[in-house]
Amino acid sequence: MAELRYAEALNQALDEEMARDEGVILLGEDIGNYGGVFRVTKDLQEKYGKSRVRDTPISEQVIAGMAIGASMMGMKPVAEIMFADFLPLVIDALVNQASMMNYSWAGQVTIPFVLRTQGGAGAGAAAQHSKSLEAMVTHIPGIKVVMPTTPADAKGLLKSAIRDPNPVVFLEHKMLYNTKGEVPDGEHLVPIGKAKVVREGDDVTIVATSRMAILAEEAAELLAKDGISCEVIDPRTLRPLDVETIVASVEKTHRAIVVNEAWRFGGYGAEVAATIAEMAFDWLDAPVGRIGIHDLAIPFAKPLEAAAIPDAGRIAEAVRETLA
Amino acid sequence: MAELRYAEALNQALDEEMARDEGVILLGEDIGNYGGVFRVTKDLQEKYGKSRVRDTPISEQVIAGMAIGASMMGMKPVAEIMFADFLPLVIDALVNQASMMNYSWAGQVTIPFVLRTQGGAGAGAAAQHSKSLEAMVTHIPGIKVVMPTTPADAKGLLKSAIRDPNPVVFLEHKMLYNTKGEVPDGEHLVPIGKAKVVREGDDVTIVATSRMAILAEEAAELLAKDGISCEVIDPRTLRPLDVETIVASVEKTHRAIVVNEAWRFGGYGAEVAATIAEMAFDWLDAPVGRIGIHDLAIPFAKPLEAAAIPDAGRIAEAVRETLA
Amino acid sequence: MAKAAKTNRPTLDELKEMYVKMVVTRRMEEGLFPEHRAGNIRGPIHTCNGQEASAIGATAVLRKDDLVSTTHRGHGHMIGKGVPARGILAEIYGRETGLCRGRAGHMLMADLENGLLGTSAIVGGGPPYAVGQALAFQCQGSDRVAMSCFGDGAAQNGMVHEAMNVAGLWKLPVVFLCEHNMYGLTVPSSSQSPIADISDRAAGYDMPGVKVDGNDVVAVYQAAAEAVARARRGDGPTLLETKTYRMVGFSTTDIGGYQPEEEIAAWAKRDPIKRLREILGKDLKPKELDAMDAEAQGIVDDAYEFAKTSPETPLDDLYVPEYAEVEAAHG
Amino acid sequence: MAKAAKTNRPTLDELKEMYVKMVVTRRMEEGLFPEHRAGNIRGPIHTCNGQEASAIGATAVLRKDDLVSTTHRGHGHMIGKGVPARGILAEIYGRETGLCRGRAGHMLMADLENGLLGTSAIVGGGPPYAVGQALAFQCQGSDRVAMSCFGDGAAQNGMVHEAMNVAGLWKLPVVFLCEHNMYGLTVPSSSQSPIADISDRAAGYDMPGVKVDGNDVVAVYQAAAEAVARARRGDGPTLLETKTYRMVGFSTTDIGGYQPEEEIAAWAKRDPIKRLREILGKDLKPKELDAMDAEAQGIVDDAYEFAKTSPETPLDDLYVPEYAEVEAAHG
Ligand SMILES: Cc1ncc(C[n+]2csc(CCOP(=O)(O)OP(=O)(O)O)c2C)c(N)n1
Ligand SMILES: Cc1ncc(C[n+]2csc(CCOP(=O)(O)OP(=O)(O)O)c2C)c(N)n1
Ligand SMILES: [Mg+2]
Ligand SMILES: [Mg+2]
Repeated sequence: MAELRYAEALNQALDEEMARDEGVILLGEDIGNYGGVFRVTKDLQEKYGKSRVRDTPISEQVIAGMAIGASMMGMKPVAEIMFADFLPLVIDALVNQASMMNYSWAGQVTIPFVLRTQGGAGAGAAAQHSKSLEAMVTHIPGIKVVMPTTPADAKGLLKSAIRDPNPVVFLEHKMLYNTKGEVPDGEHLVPIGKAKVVREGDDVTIVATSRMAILAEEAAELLAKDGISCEVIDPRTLRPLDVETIVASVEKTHRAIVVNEAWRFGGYGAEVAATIAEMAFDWLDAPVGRIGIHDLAIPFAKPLEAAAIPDAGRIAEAVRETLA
Repeated sequence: MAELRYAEALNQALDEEMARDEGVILLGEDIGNYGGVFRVTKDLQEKYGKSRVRDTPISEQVIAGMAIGASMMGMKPVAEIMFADFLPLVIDALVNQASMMNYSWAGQVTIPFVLRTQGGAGAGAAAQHSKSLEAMVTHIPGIKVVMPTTPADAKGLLKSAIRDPNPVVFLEHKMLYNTKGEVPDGEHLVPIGKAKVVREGDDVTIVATSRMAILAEEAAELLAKDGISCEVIDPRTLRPLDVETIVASVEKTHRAIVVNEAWRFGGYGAEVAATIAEMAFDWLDAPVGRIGIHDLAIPFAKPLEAAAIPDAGRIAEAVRETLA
Repeated sequence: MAKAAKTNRPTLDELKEMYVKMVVTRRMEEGLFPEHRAGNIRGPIHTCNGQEASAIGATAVLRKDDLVSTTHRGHGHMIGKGVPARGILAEIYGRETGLCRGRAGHMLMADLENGLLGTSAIVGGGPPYAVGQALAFQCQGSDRVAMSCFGDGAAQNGMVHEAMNVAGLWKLPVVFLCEHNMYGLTVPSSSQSPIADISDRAAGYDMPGVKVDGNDVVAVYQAAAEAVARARRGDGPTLLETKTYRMVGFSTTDIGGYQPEEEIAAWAKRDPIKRLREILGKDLKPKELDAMDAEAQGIVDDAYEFAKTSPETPLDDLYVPEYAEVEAAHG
Repeated sequence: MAKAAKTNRPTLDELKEMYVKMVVTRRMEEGLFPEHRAGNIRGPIHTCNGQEASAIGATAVLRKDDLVSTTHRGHGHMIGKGVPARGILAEIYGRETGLCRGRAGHMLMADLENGLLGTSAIVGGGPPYAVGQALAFQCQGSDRVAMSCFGDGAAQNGMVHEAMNVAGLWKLPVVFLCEHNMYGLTVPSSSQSPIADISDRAAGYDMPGVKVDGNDVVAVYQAAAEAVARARRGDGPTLLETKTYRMVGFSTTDIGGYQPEEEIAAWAKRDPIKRLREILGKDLKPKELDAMDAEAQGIVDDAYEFAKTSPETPLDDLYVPEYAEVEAAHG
């Protein structure tokens, strides 16, 4: 165990997997000599060479396409898309190519690549560099979508993602790279498809993804002072979703709030909320609450941006409302 | 009133709006001399000339980009993307450009273009030409999304879309182009943002989009024979959604089924189901049912494809289950 | 733009093999139209009628372990690469014995065994992953080559640009085969690109751009041989443009009317099969040529028979796991 | 690649105006770094330090009703196009008086009034809509011109390819200004493109490709004047490539270390402001030059003062209607 930053934990995962498997190669913009604009690929080009760690042109479509083609031929590419806001440029590759190959080609190939990116607001990066676009990838069958919150999960899930025979979209958060946590050394694998109960509680279940899971814990702390007991669940894997863990919790608490940093309308939170409302129907004592970022282009000015992003206060308020 | 095919109704809308407003121009692949692969732009190039009806290169990204730029400068472009499966290629233009300009630029510009496309399965066109990807556009703020089912709505909504000062994504269905219906002549405008109660009923509300609304009516016919009374609602506009009409119906029927041809997980149906479950919570006597296309790449072989697509039987079955 | 050198002349045996494959392609595709009209097969069907020399000549120089990826108009590349006509037709008929068990259909086939990997009907969607295949070969120190086939229309698509740029940059072992058949769907190439020759763009990616008569199978073979050899040597990609013509409509749903009669007539005179037959006629007797036609017809007849009598894909094929399985050791 | 003709020499007054604008840009941007370090402004800030001749020279030839669209590195284009420094800085400070009321921030500004429309920080995202603006002008029979600025890195992006192709095809009144500053973020252009000169690709779109010394404002002005005149005449687009150098890091978050010292030193000798000062020195007295520096500094000081003392954007700005309103008559 060592205390590592989230970015360092990811770097460690990449390093270990590259050492373990020669097929692992890295593709992306500024990931080589510079080590990535968020330092996730730091020192890896020096260690593994320019053939395995490649700075690409600013050509997102072919970055994704290359990951697909190379993975078909036995490599395990880990491609970085610098911002989740650029995911739209690779959705064709995901939904029209990667998603269908294993099924439509009747199992002749697997497509074991990982597409890493990072999203989220809070850095004053405005409308084109702050979005959470997970809904655009979680809708695609045949692709797994992972979204780690803690450094330990970041490492363990990335290692699992690299070893997975399916395409995995790996969603990081720019405001988490500097957060610290204990990370197990060496072979630490977090299974894809298992949610984590971050905090146990009885009165309400909060399902929250990525940075929102941390805010949900803060909200739970606040509420605990008033005797309100929250169970906080971090799905960690968005697709396939661990419905069982979530529904079991709601069967206990009878109430649920879903927090996802994306736009609320048509967001990933809608899937979680609809699923809870359906599967836990007989146990629910109140409508499932759903919180997202303000439903407009993300503004630049600090007060506007801050007001747009869900915070612990808003989560706590939603919990109080559901209990009212 | 005349009986027109859906494709003809769309053609009439384009024709009338082009006659009415010189700013309306058409952009797309094979829309000129050939009149569009689904014949929606038939004869319009001959009538309005090559400057206003332009065959573009096979460059979806710039088709959308041009619609944005031209609309900023006072034109009203109607761009055609041949298949909804190619929407991924224009999502960057929609989410990173069109979506933010009016708000982020503090109202200095409006972006009044229409992006027409068609989706849906049933024609044996397989995984890359059969998808329903509305979830990828309905998540985007600042953009309206319209999906007409009948020839009359196709005409009336397209005319409204062209006159709307916002970007509108207009989703047609390949299996509807040949369906016929009465279409009012001339100035027939269907308001964007208003759902249509297609059939009134008391026992259950079926919210169904596009071709699924027709199947829902068929299911309602079947069920009527057993004394089950279904209310069928066609939202027609997917964003902004007419929540009021839908919730009012569920307050009456106490039960709801949502039918959308897209993949169920993370699909547009999730938003509708979550909204009903939240807003009509106190009235619901059963979980909101949700039906989509089978959650895998759409297969080619006829029996497989047929089994993948929701049909009247499956809708009726879901209604029976919710009443059980 | 470099001229293809007149080296790498195909042997008589190679010419004969290409001839048979071209005729197989033609006959196989001709059979599809009546079958489509009769409702026995479905989906839009695109044929390469008139373009066989390009497809067969280019793929003839590939090894079995090389890859070819193609588009909606890919039957020639498949036959050229050695994919059995049986598997192709059974796929088009949606049968269990099809290359992809009927899941893919005619626009999306793949055949790993024979290096068809794969088909994409997203215009411009193939080159990015072909470049990825070539990247894998480069990383693996292998001398395999990936050939990426696409049309003149696709050349205007951004994905193709990105793919060619990175291939030129990294000197990847890929051959870009742009089959310039004068149309993208119904729109003439002159209304899609301001330049007549796509190969003129190759210099912008630091790779040779080679233009050949796409209806001359020998010329195509020679140019492709050079491009493949170059890629195999590690000297990087080539953009090979074959000038050819689509003798029939865009697909089975095409209502036609936009290809001028005179244009069709002029190209009919340059039919690539007729031309190869003439070349072969210098070495072979008419009877020998007829025997090759018969051989081709036999392959096609057998494949249709096979496809039509194969069982339909069972419904189970829909209810398979969404994901490839994670090996136990991995978790 | 055509050489820019030595015509269209800027007048002394024009040179003076460009000089002031270049200095305004430089001083304004220099002020941003300490302000960012102090936490007074936020978000990554990108400056065009060293590239002012390209930005100011190219935009100097535009009319007020022409449009310019730019990228994250757009301050020079803004100042060049007549956008007030006050509005730019107030936007960067997130104030109500900013060009976009603080909603856009430094990477996404627009100013309709002065023809800045707009800024996109999606690399390659600007050219497609600039081409659409030019399309509107063509449809409207107007002689307005759209100038689309982007970097050498952006040239590898598929959107830029699609935009240039259709512009060349339809002869749209657009000028593509590719500012080749040798880097795309931290990666040298030689690792992003296999060719050194992006303008070599222009022939592939049937448009002139012109390469000029981007640190020589006169050369840029002349080449841009020709390109704009051509577009205005209806003769279509030009790809104008300015060879220049980014003297500082990529942005305020850049940790540096990848631009070789000698490279920076060599380019420092070619500082475009110093060079223009020398040219002006032939006609003006040192005092006059100093006065221009002072004028520029005054503009910048005033703008900083304005920005810092402007009110913050009120929270109401978040709670505005999602859609532009439909006029009653419409439905
Ligand atoms: C991204 C995308 N846009 C449009 C289409 C529709 N479409 C299919 S084939 C085709 C024409 C392709 O032309 P070309 O590349 O020259 O190939 P050809 O059919 O001539 O072989 C078009 C527009 C598509 N399948 N994918
Ligand atoms: C589509 C996209 N990919 C990546 C980025 C991240 N990014 C921002 S600027 C930049 C480098 C751009 O290089 P260039 O076009 O040469 O412009 P310069 O910064 O040198 O002016 C990159 C990679 C982005 N903003 N958008
Ligand atoms: Mg073609
Ligand atoms: Mg640059």
